[in-house]
Amino acid sequence: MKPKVAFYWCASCGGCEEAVLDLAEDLLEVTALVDIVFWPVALDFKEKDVEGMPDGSIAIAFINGAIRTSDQQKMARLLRAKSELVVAFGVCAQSGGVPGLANLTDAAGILEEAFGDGVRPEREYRVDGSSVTLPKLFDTVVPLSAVIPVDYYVPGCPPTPKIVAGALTALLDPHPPAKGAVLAPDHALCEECPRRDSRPQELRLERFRRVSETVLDTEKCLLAQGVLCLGAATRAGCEARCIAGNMPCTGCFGPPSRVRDFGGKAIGAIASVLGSNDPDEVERALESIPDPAGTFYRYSLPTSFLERRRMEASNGRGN
Amino acid sequence: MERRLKLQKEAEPEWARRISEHPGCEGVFSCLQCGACSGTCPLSIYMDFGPRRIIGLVREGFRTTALSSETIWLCASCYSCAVHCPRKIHVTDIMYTLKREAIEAKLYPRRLPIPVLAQEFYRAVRSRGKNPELWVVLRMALKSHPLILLSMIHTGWALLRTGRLSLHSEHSDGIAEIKRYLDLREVA
Amino acid sequence: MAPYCYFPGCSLRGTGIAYEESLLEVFRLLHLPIEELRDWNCCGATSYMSIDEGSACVLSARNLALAHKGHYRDIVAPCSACYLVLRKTQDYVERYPRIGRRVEESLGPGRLRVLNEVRVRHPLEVLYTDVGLAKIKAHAVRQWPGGKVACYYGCQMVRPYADGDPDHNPVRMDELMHAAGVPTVDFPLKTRCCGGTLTGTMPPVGLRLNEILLAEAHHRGADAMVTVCPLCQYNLDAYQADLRRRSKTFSEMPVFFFTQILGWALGSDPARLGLKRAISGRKQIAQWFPKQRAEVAAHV
Amino acid sequence: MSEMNGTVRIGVYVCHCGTNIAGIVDVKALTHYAAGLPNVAVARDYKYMCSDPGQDLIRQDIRDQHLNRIVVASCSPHLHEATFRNATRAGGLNPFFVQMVNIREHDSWVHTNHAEATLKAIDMVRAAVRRVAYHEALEKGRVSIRPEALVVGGGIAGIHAALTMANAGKHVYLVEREPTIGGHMAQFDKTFPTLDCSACILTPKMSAVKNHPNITLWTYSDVTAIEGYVGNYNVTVTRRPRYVREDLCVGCLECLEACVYKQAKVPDEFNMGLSKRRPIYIPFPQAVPQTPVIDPETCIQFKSGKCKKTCIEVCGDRHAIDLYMQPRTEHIEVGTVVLATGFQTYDARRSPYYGYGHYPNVYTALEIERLVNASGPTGGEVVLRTGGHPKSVGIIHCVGSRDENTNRWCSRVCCMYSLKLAHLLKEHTGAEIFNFYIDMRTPGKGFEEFYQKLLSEHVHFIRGRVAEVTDASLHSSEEGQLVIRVEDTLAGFVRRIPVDMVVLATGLEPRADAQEVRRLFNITCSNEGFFLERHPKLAPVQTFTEGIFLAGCCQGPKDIPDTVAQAGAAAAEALALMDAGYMETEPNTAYVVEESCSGCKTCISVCPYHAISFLDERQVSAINPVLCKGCGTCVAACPSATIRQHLFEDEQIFEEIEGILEYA
Amino acid sequence: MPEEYEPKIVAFFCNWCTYLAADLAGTSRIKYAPNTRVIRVMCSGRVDPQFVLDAFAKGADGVLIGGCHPGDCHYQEGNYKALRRFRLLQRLVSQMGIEPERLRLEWISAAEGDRVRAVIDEMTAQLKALGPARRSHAEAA
Repeated sequence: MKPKVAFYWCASCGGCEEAVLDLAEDLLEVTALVDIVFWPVALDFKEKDVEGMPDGSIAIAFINGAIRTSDQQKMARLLRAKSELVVAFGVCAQSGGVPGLANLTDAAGILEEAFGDGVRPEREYRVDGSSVTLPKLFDTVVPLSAVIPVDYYVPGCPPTPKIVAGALTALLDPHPPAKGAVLAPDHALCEECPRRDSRPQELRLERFRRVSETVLDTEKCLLAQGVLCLGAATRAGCEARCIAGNMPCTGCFGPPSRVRDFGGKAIGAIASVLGSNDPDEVERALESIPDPAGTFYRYSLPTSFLERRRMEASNGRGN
Repeated sequence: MERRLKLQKEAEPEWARRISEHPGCEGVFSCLQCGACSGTCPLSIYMDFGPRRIIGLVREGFRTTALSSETIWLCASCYSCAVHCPRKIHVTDIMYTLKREAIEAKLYPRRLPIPVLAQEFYRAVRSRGKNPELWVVLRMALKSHPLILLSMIHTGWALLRTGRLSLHSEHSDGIAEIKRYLDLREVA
Repeated sequence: MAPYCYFPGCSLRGTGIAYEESLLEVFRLLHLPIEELRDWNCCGATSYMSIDEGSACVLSARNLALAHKGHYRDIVAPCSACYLVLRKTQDYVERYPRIGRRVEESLGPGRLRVLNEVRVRHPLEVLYTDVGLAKIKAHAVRQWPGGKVACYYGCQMVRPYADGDPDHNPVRMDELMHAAGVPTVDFPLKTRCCGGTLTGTMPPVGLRLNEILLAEAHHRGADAMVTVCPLCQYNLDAYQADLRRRSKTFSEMPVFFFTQILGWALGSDPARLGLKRAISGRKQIAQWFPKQRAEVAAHV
Repeated sequence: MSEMNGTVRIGVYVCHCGTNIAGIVDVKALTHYAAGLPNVAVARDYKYMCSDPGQDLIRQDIRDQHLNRIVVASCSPHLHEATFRNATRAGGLNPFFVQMVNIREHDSWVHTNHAEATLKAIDMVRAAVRRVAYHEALEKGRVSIRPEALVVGGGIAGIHAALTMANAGKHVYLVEREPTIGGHMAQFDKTFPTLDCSACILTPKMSAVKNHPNITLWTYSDVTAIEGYVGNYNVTVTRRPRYVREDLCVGCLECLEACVYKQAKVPDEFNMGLSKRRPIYIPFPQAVPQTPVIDPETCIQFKSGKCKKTCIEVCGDRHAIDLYMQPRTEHIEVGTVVLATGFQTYDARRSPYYGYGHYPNVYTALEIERLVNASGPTGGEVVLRTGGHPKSVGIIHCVGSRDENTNRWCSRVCCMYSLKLAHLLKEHTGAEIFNFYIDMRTPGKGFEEFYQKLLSEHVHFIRGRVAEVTDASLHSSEEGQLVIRVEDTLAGFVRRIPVDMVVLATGLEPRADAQEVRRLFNITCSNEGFFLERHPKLAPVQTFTEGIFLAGCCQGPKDIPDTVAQAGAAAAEALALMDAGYMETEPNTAYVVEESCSGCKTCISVCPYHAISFLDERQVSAINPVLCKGCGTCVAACPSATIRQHLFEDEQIFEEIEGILEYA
Repeated sequence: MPEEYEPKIVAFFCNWCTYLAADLAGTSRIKYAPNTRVIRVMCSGRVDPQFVLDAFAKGADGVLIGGCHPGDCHYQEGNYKALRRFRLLQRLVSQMGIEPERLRLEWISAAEGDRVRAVIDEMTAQLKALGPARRSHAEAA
């Protein structure tokens, strides 16, 4: 009988679900191969259905999105129990993703930001006898691997069809990759960037430009054009799709395995291409990076060394 | 005949250390004993020790000898020593510090008018906020060497004649406030 | 421009009254606005330092604080002792926390920093830098009737807080004199101490110090001495009679405040310069500055 | 790549360094702690780890305990890393499996609290233990050393260093900024304490330089650029035009006589302005080379173009005088460099109270050297600037030395040369001589004896720093003389001593351009501004830049014997390098893990040595290990952590960081 | 016993200037606060921002980077690279709620033993005033 597969989303935008659908007709091949037993977005299954399944009865659970609520934590644990393999699907599950930027503030900060003086959601609400409760919103967003053991990672925001297909075939292969592997190439994006050759050997920038600020050469290396492109620090595998759209790489595939802290490494690299030795000019150049944390940890704040803004410092309003 | 011998028990190294902690006295222990201070001092030729030997006495801790010396009182604070010292020692400040210690310890030479003047000046300013030159000098003289007055007669008269001696003594309007300020004891 | 704040100090209200008269006259002639510090008190001077350093600094600090309260940028202290003590206070409240605390105790918390917001100036330095030699030259309308002068700077104005003028060999007074058309002699003892209060406390010593200065000036061919400090002027001026009595060869000479000479050169009525307050060399003065209003010579 | 390969067995060795470390750090507790750390097979403490028995401990344990990693907690690696690497090699283990922990310079010597110092040592050892686990076997690199040497500065130091290396068969380029070599020594009359004639002992060496087949002498020249690295320096020398061609001039000096200036008008630099020279001149009779120089500042032809050019006339068909001579740049390649750029004397005008420049009869010591010199401006007759011979002379020591207001250091030579000048002046004039000193410093062979000799010559020695020199007399007996006011600190009173001549024993200080030179050669200066040696005791002539050595007063005040000794030492160190023909280099070079390089080229522009090139065919960066100096900047810059550095691998440093912060 | 809070400072000193300055401080027996732990790197340019972040993550209260004075770098320009990374890092860490005083870059030449003391003592005092840089997460996860 066909192996059972489950899909679930935690703190994510739904893009990853789209990515699955993006497989288009390939999806049919997939469904031919596997038996989807749980997929809240597409099919009508309930939590209790999963609870009913025997442990380990699901072959693979693809979980996307980061963990930021007690409910997501609970579901992740549930699926872990029922599944043979758990795959962190997409960069949010892998390293926190954009939702992870919430770590620049905390739960209180988020609610304040969202509701201000307006009506705040109540944790518990009673309707005729029974009560509805909202899951707890954590102060800190964490990656899937922080709440359950994860077997494989599929990077990307979202994972590209090629990556997804590749991942599936790899997993269904009799000889699957080693546990803990990131199912994408282990070198930086420049390697597969069509504009690599246009990157000059001598590069000394005065400042960084936003794509909106200039008319960009569609052939030339974006960094060489002063656009802060993180391709050199980011794992390959996306076929440089953003670059093709004349947009710089923002690092959604995360770093290669050798790098421990994406932002740290990227800062080391990006600072090196600044031209000036004069402290003030350097300051001015850096003003063109108004939000370092958001720039260098756009997808990986929760898995960075610092993980979040110091609680001691965040006064409930973040920064 | 004077017997010149110092027993080490007479030395007070602790005192030396304490002095070195006073503002401007941090340099005492770096002194080279080169004599630039005494050499440049216009008054050292009238002093019993001279600045160099005073510093020598201080850092060896011979408190009484240093404090009862006339040297510290003859210092007119012209700062010549301070700018010449190859170790940038604020010799003048050291003299001030010793003067204060001498007054507190009542070790200053009794018949010497200078400390008396200092104290008279001090009193006058405390009570008036200003220095009524005439009165301060008179009291100084009476309390030390009344004979000095004789030597002053000419000058005094000359000053009066030229209207340079105000007999009435002005005082600051803010004297109350000044008193309040000054009555606060110095914080160590 | 903001008016200068005038800090007379005790001497300019007594023995050094001529200094005040001539100083204010010079400022008037040069259109330099100057106001007396209201409710000022004694700077503490050297004597006070000898009894209680902390309080001595408090005394000066009070004056500085008052000046700051009056929104003055510069406080002008003609008396070298006042000048020194004010500068020293500014220096020490910062350098030595212990003194800083003592002063803060009196002035009240946070008042410390204001002390260094007013600049302590000596009139010599004001006239030299703010006015400048060129302007003095331009305004000097009178021929100098007297002979050569020896510029005597004394101690406390040049040491240890010399303001740009080299402490071993200051020249600004000489240059001002030249600008005013007054010849000077090379005077090696220009910064040698006059003995301060020693003339009063230890007459033999004090007199000797002044004798050396006056004799050297005379030996160098000077007919008068010029000073920047009331105490120096007093010492050099007031005891020449005694000195003459001590040595036959001693020859009397007038001792001016530099402002008296500048005032004259700038065309002031001699009567306004306190010249008649001189004790020594009255003969020369009488003959250099005859009673009737001197003829204003052609612009020199 | 460094991973923890196989089972790691670490030996930790804690050095007492006598009481230097053990006096503050609880070595027993430290050792006991280390023994408990993971992977640590053995931990010992010993009195002196650097001693042979200490090193034997390591050798023995490597064999007996099968250690494969060594941690030595002792002094700075700058001092003994080599020692313990050798010990490790001797034990049969690759020397790079050693990690040192600096618990002396960075701990016991700078802290007073035992508990805190011990805690710090514990943290540092823990870090090292974690780090060393990730060490790997490495081989030292080699760079070839060219056999040519550059010597900068033609004073006695440079001359001696150049001759020493040239005699050893190496080719030496000697570059001197002045028109002649000889430096300050050429200006001296006699040398202390032996009183032999300075010129007599110097000039033979000068001509030896000139005639030596292995020495290329470039005077009137400056080193304007230097690139490369030990063994392979590319040097650019700019030779200023002297307008007389060395290759054609025969040194007949007729041109000097022929100059339209019948009598000399220009102050003579060599004679400290005590005499005059012509626009065309040689600094002094024995100058090397014997080729005149034309000073365009004062030469009529250069100023107005309207000179009869009698010099060219008299030079005739030798055509040695070439008024159109241009600056020449020479490019040379050398393996080693000896810096002997010397010193300058303190400008006595900075001490106005001594009246130099104000009173004509106040002289500097160097002026006196010329004045008493037989070939000096007065032929050795001591004549005052105001005329006549001095009957009394005051020599003031420590002018611009031992003074916080000017130079803080002791210039070391002034006491002795003051004694020498005292002797010479007495000899020449029979004058009464007064020396004014703060402390008499005569440590050196025959120095104290010389002092004794002077005492017996009835020279006055007055202990006291002179307050002022003035012409203001207090008494008729002082009229017309310079009065020295000083406290005679031994007699205990102030004295006024009238003299006819005052000599200022000015101190030695770094040359005004020491900082630029330092930057040019990429070495360091001490706070005083003298060039900094690699180690004050153990590497006194080396610098922190391999292959660059120091000789003479550019490193600090010295007398002639010490200078020559140091020059010899510098030459020997340079020779050792050049004779070896190669030098082993730290294997701390960076390298690219090719398979994971994405070819982003970020690294290429950050390398100051152009050691990184981009291989177009393979589309990856590659690092030339010979050019790489191991700074690691590219490692930090590589965006994908593909460039790594031996000895400073990311893992090793992360381990160190986490080791420090791991609270045990 | 209630002992005073002692901040831990991880220091990255370049081999040629600051590390030697610290050695000099030692040989000159200059005394300073025992709160630093020095990690030797060949050049301040080797200091990977990851190192600094890791140090903070693992509980350092402060990180001090020491390099040669501008223009004096033994490797010509490494200290300038360090400067650029430091300035960017400075901006990042303050965004992460780490006070700028906790991350410091100092130029200290091999001759400036006393400057090592001055810097370390000053930084230690500042950190004591700031208090510990604990990184609590107040988390259920």
